[in-house]
Amino acid sequence: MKGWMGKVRALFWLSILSIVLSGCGKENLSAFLPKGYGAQVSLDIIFISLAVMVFVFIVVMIIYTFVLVKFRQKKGQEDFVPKQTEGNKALEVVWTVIPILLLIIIAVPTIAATYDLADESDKADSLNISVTGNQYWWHFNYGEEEIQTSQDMYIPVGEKVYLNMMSSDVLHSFWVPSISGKMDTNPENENTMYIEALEEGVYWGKCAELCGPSHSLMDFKIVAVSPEEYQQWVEDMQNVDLEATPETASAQEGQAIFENSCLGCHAIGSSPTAVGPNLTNFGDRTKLAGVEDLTHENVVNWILNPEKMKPGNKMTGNYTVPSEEEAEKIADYLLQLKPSDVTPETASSNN
Amino acid sequence: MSHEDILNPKVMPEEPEKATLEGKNKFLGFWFFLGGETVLFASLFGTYLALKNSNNGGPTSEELFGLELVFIMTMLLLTSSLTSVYAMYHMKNNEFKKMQIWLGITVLLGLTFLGLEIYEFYEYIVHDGFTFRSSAFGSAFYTLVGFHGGHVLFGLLWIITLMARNAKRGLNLYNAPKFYIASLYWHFIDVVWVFIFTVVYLMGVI
Amino acid sequence: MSTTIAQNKGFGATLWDYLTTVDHKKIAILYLIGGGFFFLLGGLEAMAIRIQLIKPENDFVSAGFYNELLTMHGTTMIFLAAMPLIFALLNAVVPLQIGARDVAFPFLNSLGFWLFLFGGILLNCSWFLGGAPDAGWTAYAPLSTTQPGHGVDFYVLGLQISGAGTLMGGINFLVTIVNMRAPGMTYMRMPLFTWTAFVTSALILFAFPALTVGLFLMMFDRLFGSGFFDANMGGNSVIWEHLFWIFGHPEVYILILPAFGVFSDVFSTFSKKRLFGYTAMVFATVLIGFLGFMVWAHHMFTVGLGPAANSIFAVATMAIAVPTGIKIFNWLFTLWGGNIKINSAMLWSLAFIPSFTIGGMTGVMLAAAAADYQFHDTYFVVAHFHYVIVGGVVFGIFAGLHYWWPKMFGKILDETLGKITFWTFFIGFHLTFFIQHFLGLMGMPRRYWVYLTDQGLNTGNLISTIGAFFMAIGAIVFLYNVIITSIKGEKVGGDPWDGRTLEWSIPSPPPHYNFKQLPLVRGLDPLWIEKTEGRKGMTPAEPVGDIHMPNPTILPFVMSFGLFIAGFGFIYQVDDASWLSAVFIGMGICLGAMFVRSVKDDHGHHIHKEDLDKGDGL
Amino acid sequence: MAENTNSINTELDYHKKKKKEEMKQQVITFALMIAFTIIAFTMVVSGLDKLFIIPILLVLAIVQVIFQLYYFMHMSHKGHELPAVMMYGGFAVAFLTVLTLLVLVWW
Ligand code: HEA
Ligand code: HEA
Ligand code: HEC
Ligand code: CUA
Ligand SMILES: [Cu+2]
Repeated sequence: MKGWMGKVRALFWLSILSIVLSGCGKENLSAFLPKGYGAQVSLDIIFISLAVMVFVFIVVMIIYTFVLVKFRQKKGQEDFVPKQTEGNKALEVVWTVIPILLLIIIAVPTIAATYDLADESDKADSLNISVTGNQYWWHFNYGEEEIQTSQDMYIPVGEKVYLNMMSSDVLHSFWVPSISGKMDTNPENENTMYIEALEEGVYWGKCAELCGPSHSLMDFKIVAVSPEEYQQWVEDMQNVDLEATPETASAQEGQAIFENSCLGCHAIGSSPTAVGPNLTNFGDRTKLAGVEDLTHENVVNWILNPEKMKPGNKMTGNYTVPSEEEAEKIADYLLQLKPSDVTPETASSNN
Repeated sequence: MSHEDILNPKVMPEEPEKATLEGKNKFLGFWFFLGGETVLFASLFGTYLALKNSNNGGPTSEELFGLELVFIMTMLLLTSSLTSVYAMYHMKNNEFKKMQIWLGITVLLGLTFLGLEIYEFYEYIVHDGFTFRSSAFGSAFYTLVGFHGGHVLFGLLWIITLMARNAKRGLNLYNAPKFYIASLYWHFIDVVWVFIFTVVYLMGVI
Repeated sequence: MSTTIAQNKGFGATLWDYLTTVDHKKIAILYLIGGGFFFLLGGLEAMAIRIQLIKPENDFVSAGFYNELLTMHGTTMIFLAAMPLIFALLNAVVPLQIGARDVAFPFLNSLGFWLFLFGGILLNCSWFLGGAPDAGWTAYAPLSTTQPGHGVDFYVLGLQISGAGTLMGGINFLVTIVNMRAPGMTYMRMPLFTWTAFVTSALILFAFPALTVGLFLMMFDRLFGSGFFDANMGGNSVIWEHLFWIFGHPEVYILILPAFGVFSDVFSTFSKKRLFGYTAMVFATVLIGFLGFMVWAHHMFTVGLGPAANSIFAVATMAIAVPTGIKIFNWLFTLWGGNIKINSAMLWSLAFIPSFTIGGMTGVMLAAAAADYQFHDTYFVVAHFHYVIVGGVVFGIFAGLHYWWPKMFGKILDETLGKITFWTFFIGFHLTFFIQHFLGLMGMPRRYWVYLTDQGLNTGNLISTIGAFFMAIGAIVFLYNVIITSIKGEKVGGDPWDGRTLEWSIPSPPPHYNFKQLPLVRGLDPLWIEKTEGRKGMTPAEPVGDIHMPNPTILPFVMSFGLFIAGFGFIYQVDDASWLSAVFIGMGICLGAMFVRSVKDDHGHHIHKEDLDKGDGL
Repeated sequence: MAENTNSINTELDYHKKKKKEEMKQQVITFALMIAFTIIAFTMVVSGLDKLFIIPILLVLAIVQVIFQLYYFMHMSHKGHELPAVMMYGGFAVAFLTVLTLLVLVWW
């Protein structure tokens, strides 16, 4: 008996230890460290239900341990025949009624929270962003502001932002664990969800519905900045000068190549083209294609062979691959697309 | 019970379809199967109802459906239900010939029904250009009605096989359950049709 | 005709015997072999998954291949391993427990097995023919309907064929339990395993047709150009989700209920007590089955059904905790005051209680819709369902196999090896899956081919993979145990455990006809009643007489084989219309065999009472 | 022996009569079903209000199905308890299925 429990206990501590070692996960990614209203609400429900569960589990384990210690067959008693009890009405009522009560304790706040998180009463007065899930990237359309971006979504902190979500191909699911729970993007119905960041920061988002080979690489970010900075960003984005010529010669050449062979899919500015990500503020991206570091080398590698970074992506095979030189130039051009001073750094440095 | 008793019973019992254990098992098993079929058709009906307005620019149910043909088809199928009841009545009275005759009429009615259904589909496809691939509505329509049609076809083949196989040797305790459950199946097909003509056709034109 | 005699025949004759058998005990063995094989295969796929996830950004397998692995792991484990292994136990035990000589539909029973096997083989052929399905075991449209290649086609047709087999098996057990019970075996005297078999079969009857329809629609979309799930044609992909889960949720109770039945019988036998609260247990089983049909949308909380639907389904889901709790406590109080003997079968059963309780409780946490927005499609869900499936179903299968092995094969599995299997598997199981609860909330969605470095997910995944290796060792030791026992194990009598129910009143392995004379049942735990009154066996309810048995037949095998061929035809006719000939040939074989079956009378045969007396004493 | 045949005969007569009566009932049922069908079709042709017709159509369909099950398929007879349970089980699942597919698919 001792050994038995000992093993279980060792297991338990091993698990606890490893959790402590890794903390509660990475800041701005983990649902354990909520930085948004939805995540907060969900975590509260998680803790309420967890508390009830721990209580029930302890009760079960106490009876279980007692029974096993007390009634285990003793030496020489192999033939002992215990009393054949049929049941016990009172006990049975107890373990029917108490769980019902416990479930009510969970159910009531659950329903309240479910309705709370689906509230759309102030949708018309709030910032609305149309979110489109694509294999394997995210597109954000600020309809009223006439801004199109991809991969990084800028929002003002402390305000409700309504997301109207659709998919252009297969199912995806929009999930930023530290900001809010997830919501699927479907191809035929628009889903609405609101998010509200409580602190400035760059929050890591993930696609949570299997959508093909690069499902695990379909990351995106929410960049929550102060309302003033957000206004600034909006203005900068609205006033992007599409005619501006880049400073360096190589970037200028890059622009020419880009406009020749890439503009069919990638828009710069508020054009509605969205076959591929909008690259207006590409130079300010947190990551390349959602997951890779935004370095010159990586961008060149992407342009030359996107398949290597994201298997099955929809760019591969659908464009004329430039030479390495050309790619370098395009990278120069793309990386200097920095229309705004409000960047992910702004969000993280204010913290 | 020995083979002899089953194949050449001296007296036919009151409920020949349930006189043997095999018969009882078949009877019960088939009813359970019909319980499952209910869910099968419900899933098809649900899908149809969800997609019936998704005509994708193609013809709508109002434009397509005419009621005359459906009315005739309904009458045929309802009547075939009654004729199969007659057949079972005669089976219980151990009048094999009469049973065969009524089953024969049932089969004829069923065949006519099927013929009309094929004609209906043909009209939609050729004249209205409304096909399985036109729209989600088209897919759902042909799938639901086609599944029913497939059941009719299967039922007909089943009854015909039974009639032919046993034409010479008459009724016995071995084949009585088979006739009986075939008739249950036929009634169930009618049940499904009642919902089809109500939900698909009648509700489709109003 | 009994299995012992069969062993003395040549290999060819034995093979033919099994290909044509309609004996439920042999079909049980076939299911055991088939299900066991697919369990190892699914386990192998799981190991590949865990090895890929041992470290961040690993490239042990490619992204596309990973998706194939996880899809095939889930599909194989659920449809081709867990269900068939449960069918193995049902076939081996249920007719014996109700005092029947046979099942109601021996032919259908064998057809069900062959359909399962050929469906499973068809599905796995995809590995060698251009890639396995890769849209998850849930095959959500439109990913599944637009995936290039034939992988998902194999999924659709393989499951359609094996699903038909399962439906037949379900109807067979329903009718068997209703019509074939021995005299005196009333419903409320049936052992709980038989009760769970009954409810599980009813769930199969009502749940599988929804899957059948879903698979048909998906097949039409993929192979015949319809637009059910295609938004561009006005279709709606959510319909698939509903149809899948209308089937899928009852399916998980189809899996767990028989396991509950096993534990009920094992606990009662090895604590030498009758089951505590038998009536409540029966009632709870039925209630779980019933509620199981009203909760499916808890898999769809994030689909966007709206707060009203989410709340309703959340509360309905939570309600299932009540009957399940009733069961847990009744088991505990069956043990209470008993004379508890702990052997391998009992170890698995005892380990089930805490493991499944954890899994059930995370289930209730998932049911809280607002919390599920965080849990959904993360490793928390993976942890939940492995806790209930491995900690419930797999433990149940292991318990059942250890418990009934002597009945099926006449030999007891080696106890020492059994304990080694148990401890390695048990420890490995908790190591693998406990940590995954945290991984999920720390931001690891499921079905992820890689996770990134620096996201705090490395240690947890490493531990998880280590645990999986322990489980693999456990599984291998079990395999070794089976082999060594069949070579060296000692023969045991009909009642090695001091059993309580009817299956222990006949020899091990039972003769072809199970009961020489049908027993007279006088209460719950009929054999126990006779024992307490000083008798050694059951009192017969009839004089010795001729016994009627069904004839063996190859037709089920032929029919399934026909569908197998037609399956290939359906899949490849999109590429080349000449494959339609395979459809016609295959369907022709199948229908031809059906025709032979309906035209040729088959009255079975009799075993004469003079032949019965030849040495079948206990 | 003579007694025995006699009782069989009376029994047979009794059953014959019962079956005759049942047959009569079934013909009446059939007539009603035809009538219902005609009512349903004429109502639709007459172009009454949608909200008025649909519930009636559904009720008529359900009654017809009950007729089929209970009169034509004898579900009320002895020995049909379990078939009835299973059919109702099927209908319950069917109802939920149709309801959700109708209500929850487009929102
Ligand atoms: C054998 C299989 C099995 C079983 C038995 C269960 C049992 C339960 N499951 Fe689980 N579930 C799965 C297999 C199973 N599940 C699978 C495979 C999936 C994922 C599918 C996929 O997406 O791939 C899944 C997913 C799943 C989800 C969806 C998660 C998501 O995708 O977001 C939910 C949500 O509600 C859920 C809930 C439950 C509940 C409430 C139970 C209950 O039945 C549990 C009841 C038991 C207890 C609660 C413990 C004992 C009770 C007591 C001791 C009494 C007192 C208790 C209380 C008062 C709480 N399950
Ligand atoms: C009955 C159901 C069942 C069972 C028993 C298991 C058992 C296991 N499962 Fe599985 N699992 C599912 C059902 C099941 N699973 C389902 C439905 C999914 C979801 C799929 C989806 O998302 O679509 C899933 C998904 C799933 C994932 C998530 C994948 C992802 O989302 O990316 C993981 C990851 O750890 C996992 C691991 C395991 C492990 C380690 C075991 C272990 O318990 C396995 C133990 C067994 C063995 C290790 C066998 C050992 C034998 C050998 C190695 C010997 C082989 C040798 C010979 C052939 C001689 N499973
Ligand atoms: C067929 C349309 C198409 C063409 C043409 C195309 N791309 Fe792309 N591009 C995409 C898609 C789709 C993605 C998103 C890939 C992913 O993340 O899955 C993408 C992603 C990118 C990214 C990363 C975007 C980000 O937000 O991080 C860069 C950079 C890029 N493309 C550059 C180019 C360049 C340079 C060219 C021309 C040489 C080009 N693309 C041509 C479709 C296209
Ligand atoms: Cu998009 Cu996963
Ligand atoms: Cu579920």
